[in-house]
Amino acid sequence: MDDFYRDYILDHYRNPRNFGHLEHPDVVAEDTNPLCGDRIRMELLVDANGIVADVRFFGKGCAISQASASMLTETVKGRPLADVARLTKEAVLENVGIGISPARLKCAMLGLKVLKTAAVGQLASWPDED
Amino acid sequence: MDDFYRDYILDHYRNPRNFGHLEHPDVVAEDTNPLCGDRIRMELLVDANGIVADVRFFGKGCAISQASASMLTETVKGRPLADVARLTKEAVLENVGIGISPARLKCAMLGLKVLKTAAVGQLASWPDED
Amino acid sequence: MRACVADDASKLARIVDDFPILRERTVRGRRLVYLDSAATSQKPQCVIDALVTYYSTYNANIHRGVYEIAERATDAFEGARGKVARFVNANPRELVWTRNTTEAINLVAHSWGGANIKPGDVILVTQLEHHSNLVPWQELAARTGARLTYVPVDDRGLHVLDDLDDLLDGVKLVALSHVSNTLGTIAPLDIIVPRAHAAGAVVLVDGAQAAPNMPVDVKALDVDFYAFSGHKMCAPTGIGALYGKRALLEAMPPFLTGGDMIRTVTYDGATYNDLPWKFEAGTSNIAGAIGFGAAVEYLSQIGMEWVREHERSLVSYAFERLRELEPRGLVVYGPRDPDLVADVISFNYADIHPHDLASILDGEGVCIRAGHHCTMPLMEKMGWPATARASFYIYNTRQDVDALIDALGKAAAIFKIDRAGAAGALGG
Amino acid sequence: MRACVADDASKLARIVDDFPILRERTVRGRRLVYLDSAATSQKPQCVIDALVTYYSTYNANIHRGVYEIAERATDAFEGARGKVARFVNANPRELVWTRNTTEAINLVAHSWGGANIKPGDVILVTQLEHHSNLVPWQELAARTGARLTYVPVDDRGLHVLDDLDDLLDGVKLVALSHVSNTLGTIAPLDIIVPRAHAAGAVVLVDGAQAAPNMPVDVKALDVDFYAFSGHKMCAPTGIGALYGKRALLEAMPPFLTGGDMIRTVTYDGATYNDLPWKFEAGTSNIAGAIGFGAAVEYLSQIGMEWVREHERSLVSYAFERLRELEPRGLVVYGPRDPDLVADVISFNYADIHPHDLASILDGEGVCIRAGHHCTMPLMEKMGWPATARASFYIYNTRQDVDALIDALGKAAAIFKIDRAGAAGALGG
Ligand SMILES: Cc1ncc(COP(=O)(O)O)c(C=O)c1O
Ligand SMILES: Cc1ncc(COP(=O)(O)O)c(C=O)c1O
Repeated sequence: MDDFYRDYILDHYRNPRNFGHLEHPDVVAEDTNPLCGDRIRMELLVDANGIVADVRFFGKGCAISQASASMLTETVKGRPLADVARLTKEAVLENVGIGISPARLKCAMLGLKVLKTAAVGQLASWPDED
Repeated sequence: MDDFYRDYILDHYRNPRNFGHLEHPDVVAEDTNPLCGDRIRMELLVDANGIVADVRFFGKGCAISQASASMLTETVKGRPLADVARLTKEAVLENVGIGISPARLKCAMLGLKVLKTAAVGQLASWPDED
Repeated sequence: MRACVADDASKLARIVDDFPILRERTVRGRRLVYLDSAATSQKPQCVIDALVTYYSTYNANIHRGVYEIAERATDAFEGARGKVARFVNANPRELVWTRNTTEAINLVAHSWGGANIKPGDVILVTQLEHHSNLVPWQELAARTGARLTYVPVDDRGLHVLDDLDDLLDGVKLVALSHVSNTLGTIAPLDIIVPRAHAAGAVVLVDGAQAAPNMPVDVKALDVDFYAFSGHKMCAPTGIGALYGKRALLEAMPPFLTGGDMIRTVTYDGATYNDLPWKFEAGTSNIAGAIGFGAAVEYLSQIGMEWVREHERSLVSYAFERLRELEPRGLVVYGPRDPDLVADVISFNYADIHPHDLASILDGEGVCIRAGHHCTMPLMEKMGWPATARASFYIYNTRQDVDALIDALGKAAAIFKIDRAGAAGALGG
Repeated sequence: MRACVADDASKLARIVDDFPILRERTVRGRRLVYLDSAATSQKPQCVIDALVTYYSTYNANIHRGVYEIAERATDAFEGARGKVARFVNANPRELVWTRNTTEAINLVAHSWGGANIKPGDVILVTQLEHHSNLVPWQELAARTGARLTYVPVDDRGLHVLDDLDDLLDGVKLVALSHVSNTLGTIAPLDIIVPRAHAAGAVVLVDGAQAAPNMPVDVKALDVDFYAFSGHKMCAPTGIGALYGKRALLEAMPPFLTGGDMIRTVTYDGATYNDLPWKFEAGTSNIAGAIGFGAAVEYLSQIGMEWVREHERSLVSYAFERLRELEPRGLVVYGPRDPDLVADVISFNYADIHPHDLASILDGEGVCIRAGHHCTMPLMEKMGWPATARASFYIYNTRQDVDALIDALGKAAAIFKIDRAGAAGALGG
C-alpha cells in the first residue's frame, strides 16, 4: 500500500487537474462514498458529436479518490461519451498503478462511478460489483 | 434424579390428598410455573384462632409439583396460618426427599409459593430466591 | 423410502465425529444422546474454529476499517452473508442479519407492518404457530386496529385448507411456519403461497425449523419474507437472518437506527444506507455471522437432500419403535406420516408428566424437551397440558432412537406403568 | 499523575500475553499495534475459552430445558447476567441483554419513548453523540411530534453547560454519552444528571465508551438507563446490555415479542414474563452472554481503576509525543487534558487525509481508525472532513504509542510533509 503513494498520485492530489466547475455543463453527477465520506462531482460539456469537450470535477476526500478522479478527467477529455459509459475498473487501475488494497478500492472507483453515472445518465451500480 | 420418584411420591401424584375445592374458602391463591406450565391452586379454611381448619389444592402438572403440593396440604392442616407463612424451602425438601435437580426445584416449590401467597395474603417472592 | 442411514453409516459416523460434544463420553461415561436439536443444534468443530480464528487472528470491527484485519473481517462477514444467502437461494442484498428468527419476524411486523397494516386489515396466521410467529402479529393487530385470524389445523396438526379462499379474503399478510416445532408438520406452502398471492397478500414464512432440515429455495417457494435462526442449524447463538424480496425491503422504513445503517446524519435528520445494511444498526454479531457462514458451508457439504432423507428415515424408525409402547399408553401426536413430518416427534407416555419423563431420560443421558414448546394456544386447543418432544438432526443415529426407547422403558419401570398402566392417561 | 504503566510493566506484559492476537507476530513479522479498541476490543483467551467450552461441552437452549446440560447453560447464562450487572453495580433483574448499545438505546426509544413521549415534548441530547444515540431520538421525535434539542459543545469538544437549566426546561428525556467516541470527552454526569432529574427528565446514558474504560456504578451515577456493548470490553460480538431502573422497566411495554418473553399466550392475546426476560424475545445470544460474563470477570481481576489509570497515562504520553509533530502540521482535536479524556485521541496530520494515513500506518502494522466515527454532525459542526483516531485499551503500551509516532514519520516521508509541509492543512 505504501508503494501506492507515488509522486504523481500526490501531485494529482495536491494539484488536481480540471478541478472546479463548468459554467454550463451538459451533464452533472455527484456521489459520496458512504463509508469514508469522500465526495466527487463530475461536470461534462458534450459537443454535437457526442464528444466530451470539457470536464471538471469537484470534491474532497483522500488522495486515492481525488487523484484518481483527477486522472480520469484527463482520460476522458476529448473522448466520445459512449466510450466514457463503457470505462472499466481497469482504466482506473491503469491510471493509479498497482498496490491498492481492497478496502481502498471504493475510494479509487468513486470518480469512475460518478463519471459513468453522468455518462449513462443514471446511477451505475458499483463498478466493483459488475 | 431417578431416585426421586419413590413410591410415596408416585402415590401422592396419582392419589393426591386434599385435592379439589372447598365450598367457602377463606383464602385462595393460585399460580403457574411459567417455564413448565404447572398450575396449583390452594384454598384454605381458617378458624377463629387462625388455625388452618381445612385445605384443598387443585392443579395439574408434573409428579414433583403435584406430589409436593399434596404433601404440603397434609403438613399445614391444623397448623396456625402464621406458621404457614413462615414455611421454608426446607419443609418441602423434607417432604419430597433428596435427589431433586436444580431445574426441577421450581416445580417442587410451586405449591409452597402458592400456599405462602395465600397465607401472607400477597404474592411472595420465589422461595428459592430468598 | 430410501434407507439412507444404513447406506451412509460411515458418512454418519464422520458427521458425529465433527461434533466435539458428541465425540466424548460426557454423560456418566456415556455418549450424549441429544434429541433436542429443534431447540438448538449442536455445533461442529469447523464452526467453533471459525469463531476462534476470527477472535484470535483478525478480530476487528467491519465496514469502516482501513487496516488489513478490518478488511479481512469485513470480507469474512460479507462473505458469510453471501454463503447464507446462497444457502436459501437469495441475493445477498436481500439477506438481513438479525439475532434470531424472532427478531426477523419483529422487524417485519414493525417496519413493514407499521407502514402497511391499517385498521380493519386482516392478518392470517395458523393455529400451530410458535409464539414468535404469533405474538408479534397480535401486537401489530392491537397497535393498528387490524384483525388476526387463523388457518385451523386438524387433530393430527395438519392444516385445514377447505375454507382457505374465504380465509384469505381481504388478507394483507399471511404468516406461517414452514415446519411446526411442536408436531413437525410441514406446511403445504405450494398450495398456500400462490393462493395468498392471488388474494393480494404478502407471505412471511417462519423457517426456523425448516432451514436446518431440508433444502429451502426462497425463490422457488416465492415467499415474500423468510426468517430463520443460525443456532438451530449448526451456527453460533445470536445470529439469524431475514430474507425479503428486494422491492419490499427497499420500500420499508428502517427498524432499529444508529451507526452503520445510515448514509448521512445531520443535527436535523438522517438518510439511510443501501440494502441490506439499512436494517443493521450498530455493531453486528460479526463472529456469529462468520460462524453462520461456516455452518451453512458445512451443511451444504453434507447436502440438504441428505439431511432431509436422513431425518425422514430416523423419524420413520422412531415411529416404528414408539409404536411398540402404544399398548402401555404411549401416544404420538401429530401426523404420523414421515413424508409430512420434518425433524420432530411429540408424544406422551401414560400418566407420566413430560417433565418427569425428561428428568428420568436425562438420567439415562437422553436429552428431550418437555412442555408447551412455545405453542401454548395449540396445546390448549388440542387439550394437551404438555408434551414430550424428541427432535433429530444430522448427527443422530438409530442407536439414539434405541436409547430413547430404552430410557422410556426405564421411565415406565419407575412409574410402574405395567401396573398403574395406560389407565390414567395424561391430560384427562 | 501516577505513572502506573511503568510501575506495572509486568502486569501489562501479562495482560498482553492474555490476548492471542497480540501474542503472535502476525503483521509482516511484527506484533500487531492495535489502536482501534474504541471500535472493538481484542479478546482475551479466557473469553474465547468460555465460548469454546460452552459449544463443546454444554451447548443447549436455556430456561425450559430439564436435562443437565440445559441446566448448566441456564446457570451460566443467568450467572453471566449477574456478573455483568455487578460490574456496573446493577441488580440482575434490571439488566436486559441486547445485541449492542445501539439496540439497547432503540429498546428505550421504542418502548419507553413510545409510551411516554407526546407531541411537543422535548428530548435533549448533546452535539457529540454517536449516531446510535442520535438517530433513534430523531426518529422518536419524528414519530411522536416531539422536538430534539442539543447541549452544545465547544471547540475542544467540552459540554457547554451555561444554559443547561434553560435547555432542560420541559425536557422529558436527556440522552448523552458518558464518553465521546470521537474526542474521548468524559461527560460531567455529576452535574447534568441531578439537574436533569430536578427538571423532571429521565436520563439515558450511552456507556459504550465508558463501561470498557473506567469504573461505572449506575446507582452512584443515578442514571435511569445505561447502555453498553460487550464487544468493546473484551466480550464477544453480538451481546450488549441495557440497565434500567426497575420501576421504569416494569412500567414499560415489551419491545420485541415472541418466545421466552411471554407468560401465557392464547389465540386472543398474551401476558408477559417478569423482568428482565420481558425484554428478551427469542433465543438469546447464549454464548455471547456467557462470554460477556467471562470478560467482566477478567476486567474486574485487572481492576477498572487500574484500567482508567493505565489509559490516562497512555493518553498523556501520546499527547506528549504527538506534540513533537505539531510543527509539521499535526493537529490534535478535543480536550487535551488527560483528566477529561478517556481512551481516544483524534487528530489530523498536515494535508494527509486520514484514510491515507490509516492505510500507510497499516503498512507499519499500526491499526487506527479514520473517518467520521459515526458522529457526522459533530464533524460538520467542527469543520473536520474526517479525523484519524487512535484509541487505547488495557493491552496497549508506550511502545505502541512510539510505534504510532514512528509510523506517522513514515507517512510524513511518503507525503513529503517536510517539503509540501504544514502549508496545506486538511479541510480548509
Ligand atoms: C459512544 C458510542 N455509542 C454507541 C456506539 C454503538 O455501539 P454498538 O455499535 O456496539 O451498538 C459506539 C460504538 O461504536 C460508541 O462509541
Ligand atoms: C417454528 C419456530 N419459530 C420460531 C422460533 C424462534 O426461534 P428463535 O428463538 O431462534 O428466535 C422457533 C424456535 O424456537 C421455532 O421452532
